[in-house]
Amino acid sequence: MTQSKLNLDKDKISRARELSKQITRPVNDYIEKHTTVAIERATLRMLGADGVTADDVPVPNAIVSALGDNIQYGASTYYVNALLRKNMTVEQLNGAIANGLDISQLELTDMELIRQKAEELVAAFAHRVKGNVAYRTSKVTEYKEKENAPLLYLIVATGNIFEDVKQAQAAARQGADIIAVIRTTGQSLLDFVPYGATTEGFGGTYATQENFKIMRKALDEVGNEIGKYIRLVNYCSGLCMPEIAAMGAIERLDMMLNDSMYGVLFRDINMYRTFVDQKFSRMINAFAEIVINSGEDNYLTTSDAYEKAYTVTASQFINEQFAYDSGLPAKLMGLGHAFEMNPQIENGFLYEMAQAQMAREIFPEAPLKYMPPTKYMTGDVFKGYIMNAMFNFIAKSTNQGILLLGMLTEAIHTPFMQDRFLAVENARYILNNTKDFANDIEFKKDGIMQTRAQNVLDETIEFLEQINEKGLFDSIEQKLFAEVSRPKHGGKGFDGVKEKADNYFNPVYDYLEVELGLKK
Amino acid sequence: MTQSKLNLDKDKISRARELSKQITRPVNDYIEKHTTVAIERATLRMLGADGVTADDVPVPNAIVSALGDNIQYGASTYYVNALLRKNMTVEQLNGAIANGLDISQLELTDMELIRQKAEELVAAFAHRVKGNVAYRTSKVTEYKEKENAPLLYLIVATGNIFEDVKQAQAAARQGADIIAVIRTTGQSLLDFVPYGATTEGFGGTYATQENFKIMRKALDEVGNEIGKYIRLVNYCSGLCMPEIAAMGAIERLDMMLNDSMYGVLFRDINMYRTFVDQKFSRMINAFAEIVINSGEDNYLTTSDAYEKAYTVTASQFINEQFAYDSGLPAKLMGLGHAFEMNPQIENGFLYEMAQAQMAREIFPEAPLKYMPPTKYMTGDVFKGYIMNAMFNFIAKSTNQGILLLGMLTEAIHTPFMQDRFLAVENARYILNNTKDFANDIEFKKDGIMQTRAQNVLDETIEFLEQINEKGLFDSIEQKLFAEVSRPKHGGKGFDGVKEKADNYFNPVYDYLEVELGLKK
Amino acid sequence: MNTTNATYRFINTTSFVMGNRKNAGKTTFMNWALNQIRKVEAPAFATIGIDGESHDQIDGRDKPLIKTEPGDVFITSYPMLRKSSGLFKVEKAFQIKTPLGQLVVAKTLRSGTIELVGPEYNEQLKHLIDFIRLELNYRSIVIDGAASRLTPVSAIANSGFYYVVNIDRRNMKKTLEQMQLLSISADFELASQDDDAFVVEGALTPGKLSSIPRDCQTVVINDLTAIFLNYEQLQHLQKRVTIKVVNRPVLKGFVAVLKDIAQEAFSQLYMSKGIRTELILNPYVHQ
Amino acid sequence: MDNMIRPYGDTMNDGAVQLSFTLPVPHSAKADEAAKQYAHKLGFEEVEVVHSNPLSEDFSFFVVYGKSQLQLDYDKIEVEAVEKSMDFYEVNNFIKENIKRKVVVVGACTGTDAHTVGIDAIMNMKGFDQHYGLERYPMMEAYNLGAQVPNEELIRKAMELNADAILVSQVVTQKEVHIQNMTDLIELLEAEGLRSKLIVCAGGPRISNKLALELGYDVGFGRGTYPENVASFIVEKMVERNS
Amino acid sequence: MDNMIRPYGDTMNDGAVQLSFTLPVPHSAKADEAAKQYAHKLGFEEVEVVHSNPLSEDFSFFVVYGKSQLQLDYDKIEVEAVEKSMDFYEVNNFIKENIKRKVVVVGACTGTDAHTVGIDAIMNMKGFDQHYGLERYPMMEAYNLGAQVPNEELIRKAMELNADAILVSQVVTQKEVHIQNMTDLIELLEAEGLRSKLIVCAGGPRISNKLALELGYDVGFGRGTYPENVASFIVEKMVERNS
Ligand code: B12
Ligand code: B12
Ligand SMILES: Cc1ncc(COP(=O)(O)O)c(C=O)c1O
Ligand SMILES: Cc1ncc(COP(=O)(O)O)c(C=O)c1O
Repeated sequence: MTQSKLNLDKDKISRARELSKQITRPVNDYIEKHTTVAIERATLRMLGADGVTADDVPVPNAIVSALGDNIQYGASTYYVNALLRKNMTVEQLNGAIANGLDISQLELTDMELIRQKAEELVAAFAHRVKGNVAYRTSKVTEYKEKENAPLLYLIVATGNIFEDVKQAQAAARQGADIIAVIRTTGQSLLDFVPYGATTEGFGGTYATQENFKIMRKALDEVGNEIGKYIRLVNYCSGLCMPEIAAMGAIERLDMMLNDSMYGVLFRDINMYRTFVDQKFSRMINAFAEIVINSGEDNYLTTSDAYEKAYTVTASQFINEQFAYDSGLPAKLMGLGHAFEMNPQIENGFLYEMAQAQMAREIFPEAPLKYMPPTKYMTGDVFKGYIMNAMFNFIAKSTNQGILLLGMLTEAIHTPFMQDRFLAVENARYILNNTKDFANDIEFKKDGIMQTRAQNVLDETIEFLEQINEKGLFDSIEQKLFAEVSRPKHGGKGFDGVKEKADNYFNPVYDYLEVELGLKK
Repeated sequence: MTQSKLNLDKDKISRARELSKQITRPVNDYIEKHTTVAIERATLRMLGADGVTADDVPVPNAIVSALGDNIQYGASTYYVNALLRKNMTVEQLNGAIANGLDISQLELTDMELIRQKAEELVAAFAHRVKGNVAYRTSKVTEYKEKENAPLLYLIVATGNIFEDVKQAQAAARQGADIIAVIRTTGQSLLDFVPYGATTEGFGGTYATQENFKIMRKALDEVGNEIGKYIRLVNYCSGLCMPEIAAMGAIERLDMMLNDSMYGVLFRDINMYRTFVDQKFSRMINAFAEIVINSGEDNYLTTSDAYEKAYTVTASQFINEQFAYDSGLPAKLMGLGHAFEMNPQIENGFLYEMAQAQMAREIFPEAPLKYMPPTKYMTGDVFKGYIMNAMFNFIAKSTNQGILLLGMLTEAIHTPFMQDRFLAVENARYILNNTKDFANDIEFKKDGIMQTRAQNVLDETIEFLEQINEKGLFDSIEQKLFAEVSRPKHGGKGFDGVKEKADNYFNPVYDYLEVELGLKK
Repeated sequence: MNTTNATYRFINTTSFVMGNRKNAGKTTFMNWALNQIRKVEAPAFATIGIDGESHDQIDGRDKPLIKTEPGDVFITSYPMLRKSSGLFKVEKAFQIKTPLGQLVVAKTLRSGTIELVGPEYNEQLKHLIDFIRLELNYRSIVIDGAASRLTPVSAIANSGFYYVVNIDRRNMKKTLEQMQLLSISADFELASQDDDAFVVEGALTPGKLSSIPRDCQTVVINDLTAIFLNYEQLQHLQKRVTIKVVNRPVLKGFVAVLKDIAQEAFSQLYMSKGIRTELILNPYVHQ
Repeated sequence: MDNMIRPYGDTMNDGAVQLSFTLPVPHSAKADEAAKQYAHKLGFEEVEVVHSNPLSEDFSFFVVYGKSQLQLDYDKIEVEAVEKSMDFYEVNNFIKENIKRKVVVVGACTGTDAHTVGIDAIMNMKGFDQHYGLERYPMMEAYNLGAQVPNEELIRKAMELNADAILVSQVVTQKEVHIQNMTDLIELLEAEGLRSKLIVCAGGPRISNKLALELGYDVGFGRGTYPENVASFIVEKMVERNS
Repeated sequence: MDNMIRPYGDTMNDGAVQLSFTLPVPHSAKADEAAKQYAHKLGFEEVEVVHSNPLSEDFSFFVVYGKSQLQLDYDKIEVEAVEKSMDFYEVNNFIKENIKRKVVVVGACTGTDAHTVGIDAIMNMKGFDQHYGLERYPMMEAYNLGAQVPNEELIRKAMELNADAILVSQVVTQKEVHIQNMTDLIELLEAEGLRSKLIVCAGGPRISNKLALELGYDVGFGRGTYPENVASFIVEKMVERNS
């Protein structure tokens, strides 16, 4: 990284971090005491639960539904108990549950035996995930020099996993480093994860473990062919955050969209549910060394990017703190922001650059995820194409880590294959042509960019003070974020939150706490 | 202008200027001693000669042809003599010559009378030109704040002056500040200026006085309507440089392509002819306060822009010196350069910016004319459009004065109307969005850009030393410029150069020398 | 389908032409039906949506034009009469002002192509069709549908409908389920004065399923257009209860337009699903 | 008289058009020729494939210029006359004088569509582009239910609030979800016997008035709609219906 | 079997194409509709005028997407087989073995055309893109007359130098000047009785082999030609003529 261009006050940055700590503390207290149906299902998945019933109910859902309030003791207890009682393998038990076995009715055996068996299952899971991490690390190292910097991130979204594979392989061949398979509209509101390969979806493709596996294989194939490790992304958001994280860990996904507040603000998911879920999901991501991408860009789709820049920075601080609280290191924090200012603003380029550089300097180790213009894109694809060029320019000049490529047809349709090609061509031209510009310039002292960044930092601190005073729950209720109000007990999924009993048992959680250094 | 970003060595710049002085001195000695058929025709035009014979021979050509070697005494002598002898008005005399009167055969009257009458005619010419200058100055001042910075320069080239008017007015409405009417292919090789309005041309429209008048009127109209002074450009090059300058002065053109060596290198016009012609043409341009545009961009169409950058800078120094020698002040020197590096070059953007900034810092008062990418433009209009965006960016960030807009279809066809619109849209977005970027950044000390500029300056001096050693005539013959060799006595138009007799008489030249402070 | 059979099936009845999506082929089928009626008498016709423009405003597909012959009666708006090359007599103008103009019932005097504009909602449709049937005495009426709408069938008593489906390999499974659903729904028994029947007012939606009492045997709905369940949900419900209807619009047949599937193959598949409704294959293509 | 027009490149009626498209063929001279022939099929002459690029093993991208000889009679083009809307003040006065009570409107972005910005632009206080939203109209009660609202839920709310009008926003149009969704709402309203009691409006960047009418709505609004456009329509329609 | 293809947007055979063009009509809703109808005329469905802009009082610019239902039989596409050229060494050896003397070629950019870069790329020592130009071929004598060379002058030089082949470059194609110019040269050669004695080659970014043959040349070369392509052709043609 370069030395500071913005001359930001270190003490102010520390103050913002201090405030974020204070803001997340009461939330963490709540999180500690609760579990959710999604956490229990995710835990079951990591222990081996999988498959669907005749009515297409996933086995983890069948178990958790049957347990009802008993999940307060941890669903693992019952699943492992059933393995012991029935003397079945995991596969056999999954089959039995799929065929109607209700494991909530089995008498519990000795807790010590359950604990031992659980450790064995956790070890199998950990072994697989560590293998994934080792494989990824070796491939990334091997193919390092072929990577673009920033990494080029492209989206496929046909709805059909087999079509997605074609498009994704084409995108990789054209130069993408990262492929994201957007989820179908509305999956985030499903309180279960569908099963198997899928060929129908709107605006995206279902996230299922089988789809993960299919795309992973396809990207490994094309990657080995062109000598690159192609990273795979999915969406660890909605009502099944921890489950998606678990599936991603198992199938070697490399990145996950994963934000501590996105579900609350943009999908109207209950805030308690989201906060509890996000922590466990991030622990899993941290363990699997999956880079998370937070969703600050979304604020700017409803708020003005110039006026409300400080909400982005504030959210980055909060996301960072929640991530640390989950044992996720800075190098896995793809904190989000976006190039969303009105293109008519005089000196808009300078404000965008100041904002991007500020994120870079405040979070020096985070592989920032930079999002392209969307809001002010129009049907004028030519104008859109040069807006994307300026966006790429700033990404390179401020050393962003992950570059979500802008599409010239953003305002028109989900991308054509040629739109993606043009996006890559645009980025590669700019990245190569301006390669060392970041290191070759300095910002004028107290110039427009320095002043702008300093002002936004001041506003951020003021905003964080306000949130800290009200508390995060009330702040969200009172519309402080994204100009949207969410009632504390409203939204979707609150009934899936349960207080943990004193003897709550979650072997995966216990294991991860130690692994991630959250507990000695 | 901003303070220096490049940290160039002032002494080196002075050294380059010193060398240019030495290089142009022997050329000026030659120029002093010679006239050309074009200079004589231009002088006649400024005294009032105009019209064509039944064979479409322009009256100035008819006179000069009839005079043959006698132009060594100055054609003015004979023209003014005829006015006195025949007791005709200028219009009557032009008519008579058009109908066959041979004024070379009239006996010469008293030289003092001729001188007096000539002064009267020169005064009429000067009055008109000074009126033009005053009008332009008042309009430019009145409409100042509507101008783009840099000024946006667009080309029309339909071949038909009436179609050109439509396109030019449309371009002005879309935001152009400057309209250039490209000349038809090959006009520069005609040793006369065609007469009247024209509707046929290839790749451009004939430069005629009537066409100048038609377009001037059209641009004044649209300018007053939208509240802007629209500048008109033509090409003061080829075998009729001084004549075009004279016509431009009379019809209030605002800029002229006008280079001291372009005709030699790129149109194979004889070097002596060009050097002699360019001086008088520049004196006229200086008097009419017409901004000249030199043609350094042309080097880069045959030479590599990275390797041969120093030839551009060297030519700028030489053009500057020849301009000073013609009484043309720095504020009228639109010295040329271009964004022509291979887009594949790593850090190409930095080298382009260094080059543009260097021109800006070496010639702080000159309204530099910056030319868009052409050589590496392809049929990929999308790629071309972002190359033009980067070009516009550098133009703004280095405070260029005149921005010749790049066309996304450069590699395909002469511009469509929509291509021009897109070009303006591109420029206006970039200029507004990056408005104060130039003032908000500094270049890193001894970084890539500083080093590059310093190297190019060193190479420039080395190159100028070499030219100075050989002499400019031999340097051109020996292929030092644009990788093309021109024999000293080869090329077109050498037979139109004549040594002046001792009693050579040119009332316009005499007047301009005094007006421009070239002579006390 | 033999020719006379084809002709008489549209006489003395109101036939709706419904379908599974936009551009399924409804208007083309209506044109064909109108020509069948014209062999006997002058038809009356209308649309639920908008039909007869040369290009679909939304997706620009070529749309079938609607040609009207002297004696025909139809519903449209004033501006459409003005746009047409034909000559018409306005039988009655109604106080219904759509954004495309005021609705009228018109009679054709000189033939021409005509664009149709439908009423704003089903009650208006009933009102207009009543006028055509009772005041003008036209009895062979064809009504063109819109997108996948079905409820207008409810508005006209004793009407029947054809259901046009556009089938290709990609949507075949779904479309067949849709056809099964309709076929089953069309066969629901008429409700008697059963006491322990649970009456669902209005639409039978997934949301209302939970309001059906556990011990209930029979559920009564207005008619098949009240069903907003998918095939699976309906099957599930039928395991629990018997569904009866107050009204029974007649499903007169499925009209299948096959894209990339052989007729025989599809017919076999259709039979294998046990659907009893008559299947008409691309009549205006294959005859 | 006819007024035949053609595209204009740099000369009247030259018919010049720029195209770009992808063909599912490997990049090759044959592919370029196919692109050229395809443009010919579309009616272009003097076709130039000015650029082509492989997109993958089986796909190639082309930039093409050609000159079309087709012409269009401009006089035959018809567009719906844009009705002049009342403004904020006029709408409120109109309600006071003609309806004499507050008008209740309920809006939502329905189905799984999560794009609220469009419906917010119409309904929220702040409005859009300096045009106040319906919530600010003193003579209106506007309820914005937000996004991802199921049709049933929207209808339930509309009944509960005794709504005069329903506003539906649809932004995602992939695979025609919006058609399905919009049709479904009308069908539900008809099945519930409510359609004739409500003014039903649809909007979204790809919604045209024609589409909305065809699907049984009273009106449809596209890109760049302002709140007063909708407000005007609703109140005038209410008065018309009641007369 | 047929191999029917259509443009590909994001689904096989969706026929999606991007267009942009200008119509000579004032910017208005009617203009947008005209753009849409024009696209329909070209055979597009699902046409969307996604952007439009006034260019002046009487012209408007449009960006349009549409889906074409036309298909093309890819198997029916024919392209000239690209002949494998000899390289620098092979050409020289071929001359040594088969012609046994130096081959003389004279080239120029003719008429008022001043674009030398193309003919220089073929003829000059340095060549183009790491391919040596003809001047460097030991078994060739290459004379590059530069630009703006009148046809008569070119013929005079060719006679004087006893040329085996003439190379003509034409870059400017506005108003078909190149056709005029190229035709003129052939006519002059025929009139002078020289055509049969020379191999006459044309080249330039918009010159196709077809066009050159049509105008009476032996061959035409377009964008991206290398010197050895021309050299190969000339020497093989010479041997063929003499056999
Ligand atoms: C912002 C945005 C988002 C935000 C939404 C935030 C929010 N709270 O609204 C987020 C990031 C959440 C989002 C997510 C997605 N989006 Co989005 N999004 C956009 C974007 C950039 C801008 C839309 C916008 O706000 N426009 C501004 C408003 C003011 O305009 P408007 O909606 O047209 O509204 C006006 C009129 O249409 C009209 N109007 C609208 N509704 C109504 C209703 C009534 C009654 C009336 C009278 C008038 C009216 O009045 C308004 C004011 O004039 C567009 C691209 C673009 N530049 O257009 C993509 C876009 C709409 N999104 C798209 C898609 C596919 C998605 C996703 C499915 C995934 C993805 N590919 O990104 C997800 C899933 C969301 C879901 N479940 O629906 C596609 C839709 C493609 C299509 N045609 O089907 C677009 C076009 C992007 C693209 N090229 O892929 N998106
Ligand atoms: C450089 C250039 C110039 C330079 C020329 C310098 C020089 N000494 O050559 C200058 C600045 C002088 C110039 C001037 C003009 N130019 Co100019 N120029 C260009 C430019 C940017 C690049 C051309 C080039 O060098 N290409 C590189 C060479 C290597 O490619 P090539 O010529 O295609 O050659 C290859 C093949 O075609 C083939 N080939 C070519 N000739 C031959 C001959 C034989 C025998 C063979 C076998 C092969 C062969 O082999 C070569 C190597 O592969 C193009 C735009 C572009 N990007 O293409 C415009 C362009 C060609 N110019 C154009 C025009 C109109 C002009 C002007 C009339 C004014 C203007 N609008 O700028 C003037 C007038 C010049 C005149 N009298 O002819 C137009 C032509 C439009 C048309 N189709 O008619 C273009 C396309 C720009 C545009 N969009 O308006 N130009
Ligand atoms: C942080 C984050 N999570 C998730 C998503 C995906 O949304 P959904 O939850 O609707 O799948 C997004 C989309 O933009 C996002 O930014
Ligand atoms: C300096 C200069 N003069 C003149 C011209 C015009 O060329 P011609 O002399 O052929 O009209 C150019 C063209 O690019 C130029 O750069």
